[in-house]
Amino acid sequence: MDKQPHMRDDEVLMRVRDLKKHFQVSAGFFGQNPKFLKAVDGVDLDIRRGETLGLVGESGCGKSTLARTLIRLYSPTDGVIEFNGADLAKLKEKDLAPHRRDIQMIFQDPYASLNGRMNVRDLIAEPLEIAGIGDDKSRTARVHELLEVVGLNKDHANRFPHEFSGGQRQRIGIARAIALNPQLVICDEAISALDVSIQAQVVNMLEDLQKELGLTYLFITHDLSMVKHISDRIGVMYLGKLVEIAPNNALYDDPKHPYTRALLASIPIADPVEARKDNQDQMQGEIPSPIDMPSGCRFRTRCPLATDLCAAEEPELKELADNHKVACHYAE
Amino acid sequence: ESSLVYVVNNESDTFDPGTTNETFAAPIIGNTFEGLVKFAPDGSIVPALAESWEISDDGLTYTFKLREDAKWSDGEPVTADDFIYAWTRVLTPASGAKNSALLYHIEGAEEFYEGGDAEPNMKAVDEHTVQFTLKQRVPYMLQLVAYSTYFPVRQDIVEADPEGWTRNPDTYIGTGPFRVTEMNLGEGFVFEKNPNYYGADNVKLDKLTFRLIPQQSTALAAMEAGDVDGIESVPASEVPRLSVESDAFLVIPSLGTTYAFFNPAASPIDDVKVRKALSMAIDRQEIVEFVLQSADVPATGLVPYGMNVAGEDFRDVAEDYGLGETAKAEEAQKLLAEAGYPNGEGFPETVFMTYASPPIQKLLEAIQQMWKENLNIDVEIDVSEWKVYYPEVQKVEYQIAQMGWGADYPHPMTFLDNFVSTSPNNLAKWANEDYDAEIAAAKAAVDQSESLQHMANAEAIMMNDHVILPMYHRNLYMMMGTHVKGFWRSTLGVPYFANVTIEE
Amino acid sequence: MLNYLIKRILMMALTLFLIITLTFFLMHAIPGGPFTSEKMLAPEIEAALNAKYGLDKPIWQQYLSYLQGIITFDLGPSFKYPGVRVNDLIREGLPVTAQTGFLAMLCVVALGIPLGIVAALHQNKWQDTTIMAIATMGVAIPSYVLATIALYLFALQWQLVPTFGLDSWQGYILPVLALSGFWLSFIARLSRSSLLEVLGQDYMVTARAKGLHPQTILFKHGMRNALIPIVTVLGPVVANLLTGSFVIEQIFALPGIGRHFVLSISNRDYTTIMGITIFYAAFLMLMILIVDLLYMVLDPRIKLGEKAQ
Amino acid sequence: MSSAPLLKVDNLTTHFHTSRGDVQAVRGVSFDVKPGEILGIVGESGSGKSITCLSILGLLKANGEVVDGSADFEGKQLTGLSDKQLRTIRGDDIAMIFQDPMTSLNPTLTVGEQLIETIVAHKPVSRGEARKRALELFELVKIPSAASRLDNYPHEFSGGMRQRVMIAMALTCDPKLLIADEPTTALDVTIQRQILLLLKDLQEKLGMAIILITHDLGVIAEVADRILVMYGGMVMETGDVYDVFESPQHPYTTGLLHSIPDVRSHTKQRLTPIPGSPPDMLRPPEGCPFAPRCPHAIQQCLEAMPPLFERPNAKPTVHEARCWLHHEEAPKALQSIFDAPEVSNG
Amino acid sequence: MTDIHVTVPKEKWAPVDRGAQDAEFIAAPSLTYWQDVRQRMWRNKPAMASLAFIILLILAAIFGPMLTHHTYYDQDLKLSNIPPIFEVYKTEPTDASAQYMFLNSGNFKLYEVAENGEILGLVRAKRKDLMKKQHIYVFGDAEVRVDYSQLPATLVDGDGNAIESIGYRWNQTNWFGTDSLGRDVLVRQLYGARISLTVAFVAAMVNFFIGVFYGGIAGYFGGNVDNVMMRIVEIIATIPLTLYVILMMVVFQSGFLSIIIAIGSVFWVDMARIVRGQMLSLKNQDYVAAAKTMGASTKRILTRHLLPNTMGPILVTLTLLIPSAIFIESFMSFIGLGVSVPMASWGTLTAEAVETLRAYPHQLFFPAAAISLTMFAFNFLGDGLRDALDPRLRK
Ligand SMILES: Nc1ncnc2c1ncn2[C@@H]1O[C@H](COP(=O)(O)OP(=O)(O)OP(=O)(O)O)[C@@H](O)[C@H]1O
Ligand SMILES: Nc1ncnc2c1ncn2[C@@H]1O[C@H](COP(=O)(O)OP(=O)(O)OP(=O)(O)O)[C@@H](O)[C@H]1O
Ligand SMILES: [Mg+2]
Ligand SMILES: [Mg+2]
Repeated sequence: MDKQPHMRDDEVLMRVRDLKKHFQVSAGFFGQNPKFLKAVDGVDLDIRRGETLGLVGESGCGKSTLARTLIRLYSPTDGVIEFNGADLAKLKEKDLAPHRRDIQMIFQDPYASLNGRMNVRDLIAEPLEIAGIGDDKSRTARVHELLEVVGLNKDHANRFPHEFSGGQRQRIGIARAIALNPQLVICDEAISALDVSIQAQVVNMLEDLQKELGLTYLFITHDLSMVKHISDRIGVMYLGKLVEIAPNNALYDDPKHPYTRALLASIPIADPVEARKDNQDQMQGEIPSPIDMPSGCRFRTRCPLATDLCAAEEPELKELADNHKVACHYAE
Repeated sequence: ESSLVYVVNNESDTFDPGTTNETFAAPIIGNTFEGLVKFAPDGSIVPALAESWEISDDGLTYTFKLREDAKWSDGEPVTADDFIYAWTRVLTPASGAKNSALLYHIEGAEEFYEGGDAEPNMKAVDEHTVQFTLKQRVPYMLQLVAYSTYFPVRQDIVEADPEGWTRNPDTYIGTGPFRVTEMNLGEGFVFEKNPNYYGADNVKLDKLTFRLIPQQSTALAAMEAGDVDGIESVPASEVPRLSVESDAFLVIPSLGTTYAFFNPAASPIDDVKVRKALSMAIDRQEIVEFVLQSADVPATGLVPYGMNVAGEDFRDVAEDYGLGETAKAEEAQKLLAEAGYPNGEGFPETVFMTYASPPIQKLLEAIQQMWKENLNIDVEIDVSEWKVYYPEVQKVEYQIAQMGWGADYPHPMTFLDNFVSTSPNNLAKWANEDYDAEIAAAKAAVDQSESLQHMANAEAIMMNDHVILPMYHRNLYMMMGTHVKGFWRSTLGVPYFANVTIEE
Repeated sequence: MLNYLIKRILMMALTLFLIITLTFFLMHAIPGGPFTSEKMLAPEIEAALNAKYGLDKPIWQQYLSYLQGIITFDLGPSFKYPGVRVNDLIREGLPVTAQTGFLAMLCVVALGIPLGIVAALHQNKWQDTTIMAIATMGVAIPSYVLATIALYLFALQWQLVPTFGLDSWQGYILPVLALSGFWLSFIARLSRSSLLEVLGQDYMVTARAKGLHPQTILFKHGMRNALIPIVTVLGPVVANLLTGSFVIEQIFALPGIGRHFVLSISNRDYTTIMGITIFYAAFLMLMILIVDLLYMVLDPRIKLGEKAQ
Repeated sequence: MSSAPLLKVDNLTTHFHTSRGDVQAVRGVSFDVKPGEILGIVGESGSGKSITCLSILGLLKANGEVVDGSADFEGKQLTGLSDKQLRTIRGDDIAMIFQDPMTSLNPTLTVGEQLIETIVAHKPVSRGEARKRALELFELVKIPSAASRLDNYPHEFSGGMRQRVMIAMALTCDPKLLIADEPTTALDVTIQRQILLLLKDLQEKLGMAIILITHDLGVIAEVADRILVMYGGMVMETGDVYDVFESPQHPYTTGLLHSIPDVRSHTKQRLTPIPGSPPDMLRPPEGCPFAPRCPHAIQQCLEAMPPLFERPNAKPTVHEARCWLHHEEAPKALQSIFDAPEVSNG
Repeated sequence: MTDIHVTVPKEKWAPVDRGAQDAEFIAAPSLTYWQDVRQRMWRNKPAMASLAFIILLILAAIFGPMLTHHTYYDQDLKLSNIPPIFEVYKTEPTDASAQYMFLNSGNFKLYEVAENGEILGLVRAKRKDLMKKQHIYVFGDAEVRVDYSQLPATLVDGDGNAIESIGYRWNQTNWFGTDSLGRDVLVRQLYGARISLTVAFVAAMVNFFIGVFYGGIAGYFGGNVDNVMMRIVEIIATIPLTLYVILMMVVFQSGFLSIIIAIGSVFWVDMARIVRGQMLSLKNQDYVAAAKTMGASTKRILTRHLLPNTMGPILVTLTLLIPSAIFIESFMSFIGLGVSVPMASWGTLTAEAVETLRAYPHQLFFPAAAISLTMFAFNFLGDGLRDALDPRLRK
């Protein structure tokens, strides 16, 4: 199935430019030698209306930070987040409010993101309440509907987060995020805690919603099979930067960045026979620290292709093929 | 070594005999200082630093001869100049003396205080002779001279540190039987026998401790636990028990009267009939027996019992002005009806002001109820903090205000003088020429019984106008272990330890 | 951090100034003056006294000259006790108050927190019920009642302790108990409730799964996280206890500064009111600053002085 | 594989008491783990996997209770032990990696401290040595610039890094049994691979046994020796990993395997989840818990709980499945569903 | 363990009839959190008993005094300081005069009572023999002496033989005894409840509505907002309360109103500090972030997310600050800044009774018990509420 036709460039829902989020990590008591952890360090990204943009990358490379910055849970160190004609990066807290309901996020840590004092009904009804949709009764009805959608049932509505298993909690988070039919849903490892059949259910549901309501997803995950399945385009992050972004098939068929290649080579396959054929070569080298970034290309310390050029110069994200951008000096 | 611990309940602001007007200072000053004369346990005036004195025939000039062995506690001799210095100091506004008015009897003293050219008529005739002249006859002058304002202080010491000299045992030099060895703010005093005291041989106590225990119940517990030898006062609620139970319990008549002022200018009590009715309608007997639960004495007049003039108790001469120990409800009702409030009807709103003091509040509650029952009138009680209350009373912004008076010297005049029209303590701003005249006559009278009669007349004038509502005459309730002998406490409340011996 | 501290200290100075100003004018606004005593003073004598202490000057002049004194840490002479400076009053009373206060503080911490812990660990069992019942009594019965009853029983009936004063170590027992009673109960209850909250957290399960010693689990993982409300309360309590209690000092006849605090107001002893208020305020603010710094130690996510991320 | 089992769980039954009634989270689960074996547990989310493990270690929340059954570790009856006795086993002989790393780490202690205390609790080493060991472990789990990260707080870590801290913590004492509850969900595939290899390595070198709970069938396929499929608080199927993947003997297992998307496919197909929703464990169905969603269910499935039927098997490992269709009287037509994948594969 | 030998009836091999399945599933109605809390609260017996107690107390304070002929101000000085329980002695005079009596050990007075414990009046002594330490009373031909030569005092007849006691009786006239002015302690206490409960109510309200929100806002916003707000708290906490109570007394001319306003205006600072401390730590939680992304207003985040999670400390503080408020009121009354006599609050009743503790302990017992019981009730209620609000603590 080719989705290209409905992906028009002018339909960019969120345009991110040179976004940076640095955390100050060590500063002595007297504030001397502050160090910064560059969790997100200059990300350019266009999220198009109605698409599903997958985002993969090494653990700790800044995906969650990017997501949290996009919804302004963190105030960006620098950069532009254009959304619906406003630059979210610059807005004050109170001016952000009208945009909040249009962007929803499913958190990586389901339990921590659920208020333990609220029961499921209230948790899921909350966005509805905030938006002032319906009355108590109709909201309850909608909650039941949503519970059904994410594979829970009405009876769960009276329970509290601590009474659920990890996967069930995640589903509550999902139900809550989609309750309002937001324009953009950021799914931070939204389905990794679910078992595969529920994953399939949820993914189908997300796709249905997208079709019906034209939702846009930013889908962060480590599950490369799922991300391939669900995404239209996939971005690959490495140490705070986007290193490659391409339509899903293009990326899987022709990964241009050495990191992407290493990643794809490590996909586990649900077949013991094939899985144990030890054919993958492991990536070598130290994983660099986001505090003391290597000069030039960030990946060069672990890259089989690295040369002096890589140490000297940081590669730009350039479009090599149609819609396929890579940040590597040696990609073609 | 014999020692004694005595509990006091209040800390005095200052122990400077010349400047203080506080009763709380009396125990300390009374045992570390002596003046020219002093009281004997029977109330008579006996020589102290002065071995003899003379009063001129017109009763105006007093000449005291100091004893040769009168010494300060640091061994320096007491001289006539010490007295003149002390008195001059009291008459100097900058000293902050609060009882300067007690010296105004001396000719020129008041003018001197106010900054005039006049010199007070007092002098050191020689090293051992002090003399002053009064502007008018004062029958109770010797009692006044026994009061601390007339005590000598040491010029060199005082001038070295005019405020601080009383705060340091080394500079707190007195003339009395004891001298201070330790002073602890908030905790108390320790004294030792003053070896330079002229009567040191008779002082048996080596160590005397005044311990400050503000809480009466704690003091009583300390007494009963045997931790202390004597306590200054006992909680009122314990009086009935202690009076039957304890041999250490002492009742000391004290020259004090508790009364309330009627503001004679405030409606509805501007009518003397109302005032009298109110005064008659309370049952003083019940108050004493049930409210105070004490041995206090129901009061029908201003001057308390125990004020002897010319060998007669003032109260035996004075009358009861239609007030009884028990309520005279019917007469009171009649009076009230005459005043236009039959059966209390239409009695305007009346407020009885008082200061915050639980026992006084209780007392007023009882009186409030008696008025309700006997006269069918409602009087509101308004309690406020003393410092809020007192200025209002001073401004005479009240209808009825609670007050009391304790004697400065054991003579009826300490009470009666408060009601002359010029007295600052005349808090009802009551003025009566006849009264003023009787007082003047009492002072001027050479004959003591004549003086007494004038005073009785004066009280009658005041009481028949019902300026005050007398309630009761106070007693002091204290304890002193039965092993302590020779202790006595004056009717002015000063405890004397000079003659105390401890029995094993 | 340093910036924050500097800012806080400047703020403290400003706050102290406001406190001084407000208290000063408030105090002068209420009726009565230091020389309103039982006996009426002749008007000229009162005027002389007022002149002596500068009370005849306009109020703003008094205020300015007071401020001048403050800058040199001179709290002025007491109006009530001639010859005594407020500095001396505090210096003499403080050791007594601080001693009992410190012991009471120890009691509060060393008994209150463990009792709370025991109660929390045995939630709804007899230990819990008993401790909480006592703690409830501890707050429901005011210290003066407690002190009076204790004095009567322990000092008089059984003669186990002296009736007054701090001359022997036994003398400390009742005042310290009476002083700490309320806060001890408060802290016990608070510890229990915050610990209960923490005990339900996942990381407590982790700690158990790691096979840590129960004490380590309890104190390092449990209490540390439960400590924030406790520290919040303890900070001001230290300031309170170390500046004394009128009631306790009154009942046990202790020469501390707590009595001055209350008495100075009824005496309208202006300089003493100011002096002790300033002393207390400075102490309290210092404690609160310490509490705030402790917050950051206890919970690394708390960053004061910065806006949240 | 004849050695005595390291852990033997028998008829474990765990309930949670709630105001609405008892949640029957685990219903008679039995299995054993042999030394050096990796047992993979998969199953519906909410099927009781985590609770089974927590029950074994006695770490249930206040309202949870093991109402029946036993867990036997090296001959010690874990369910009967006091907390004190369990303490010496927990973290040392049996270590656990928790599912939710954020809430399972103490937010107020540095991650380093949380590691060090575990080491110090079980090993007679100084804090300095423990710190060194902690650093090693950090490097082992591939935390970048480990040395400086030791003094960070959990909230300063990314999800995957927290998970690695949990793993490192579990490995401190080279446990005999490691219970890993979704240890790699938050890890990218390269690190996941490294971690799995690390675990396998430890298993081989130290003979460590692992209970690996995961949703990622790929992970199971890669490392597990045996597999346990859970549903509705019960074991649905258990067997050698090859057997189960090759010929699943329970409709639920089949359903699971069908739910995963295929990376290799180029066309986007709709995923095929198992229809319906899992049972409510407050009122679990009388019969087979999966029956309401099972495409092959028969009347009997709704009414009676099927026992575990042992399937004929060439290997020494037992392959069992809880499905009535394995009953000897079951019509052949119905039974044939289990052959289908075999046919297509072969 | 596998039992494969069960036989399965033939008909059971039929495929499932799908239609019937869903029907059997009847979900319990969904409750909102607060409905749930209410339900849990209802089930908490101690909390409900406490609530009932408090309601009864309030009703008693309002209506109780109407049910008796005693008033809080009516005195009978002769019947002052009578305990609620006393030992009754029986004399046998030949004429119809007093039969039963009791001796008040606090003041050595003798009262005539009815057999059931009703007080009939004070008996005046005929004579007091201070030497032998006896008070002598005469009833008709019988003579009764109070002998206090040895303590406790005893009742003896004319010949010095002890008089027979018929045991203890509950005071039927004044159930809780009388105070030092002969007023009914029970009624005074009911009136006192009005004042003390008002104070408690006001304290609770300001703590809850000012303290909690003030602290919540300071902690949540942090930064300069927090800095300024907390400095204001410091100012309020340090300026002596007595000073402004006095000032307010002058302004409002009413002690009670002044106290209420004073407590109302300053009594929330501890709460504010505690809530702020909690906020500082809680606001970093993920669920707060989640709420923010949903566009929840600050108010909502505070009220729905943060405050419920601070309920533990809030409720503990709230229940513990109530008695302090009650005692502050009594302290203020003590120095003349509180309710005007003859009105009394529990605090002033307690304070007064402490003075007479040794002589008449009953006067302390009742108000102290009233405060304690009320505090217990508040605590149980608070605990119950906390448990109800915290689903995790549920058993
Ligand atoms: N404290 C509790 N109170 C009530 N029910 C609980 C509690 N904890 C867990 N449960 C229930 O127990 C069941 C099993 O939970 P468990 O955590 O074992 O699931 P799981 O198999 O680990 O699922 P997941 O893969 O989603 O983590 C779930 O249905 C859950 O709702
Ligand atoms: N609040 C914080 N303070 C300091 N450092 C942080 C903070 N949050 C994240 N980091 C650091 O920022 C980097 C990126 O973290 P982030 O959570 O965005 O990673 P991620 O890509 O989501 O990883 P994962 O896949 O493991 O969740 C990490 O090195 C992490 O330690
Ligand atoms: Mg992440
Ligand atoms: Mg789980």
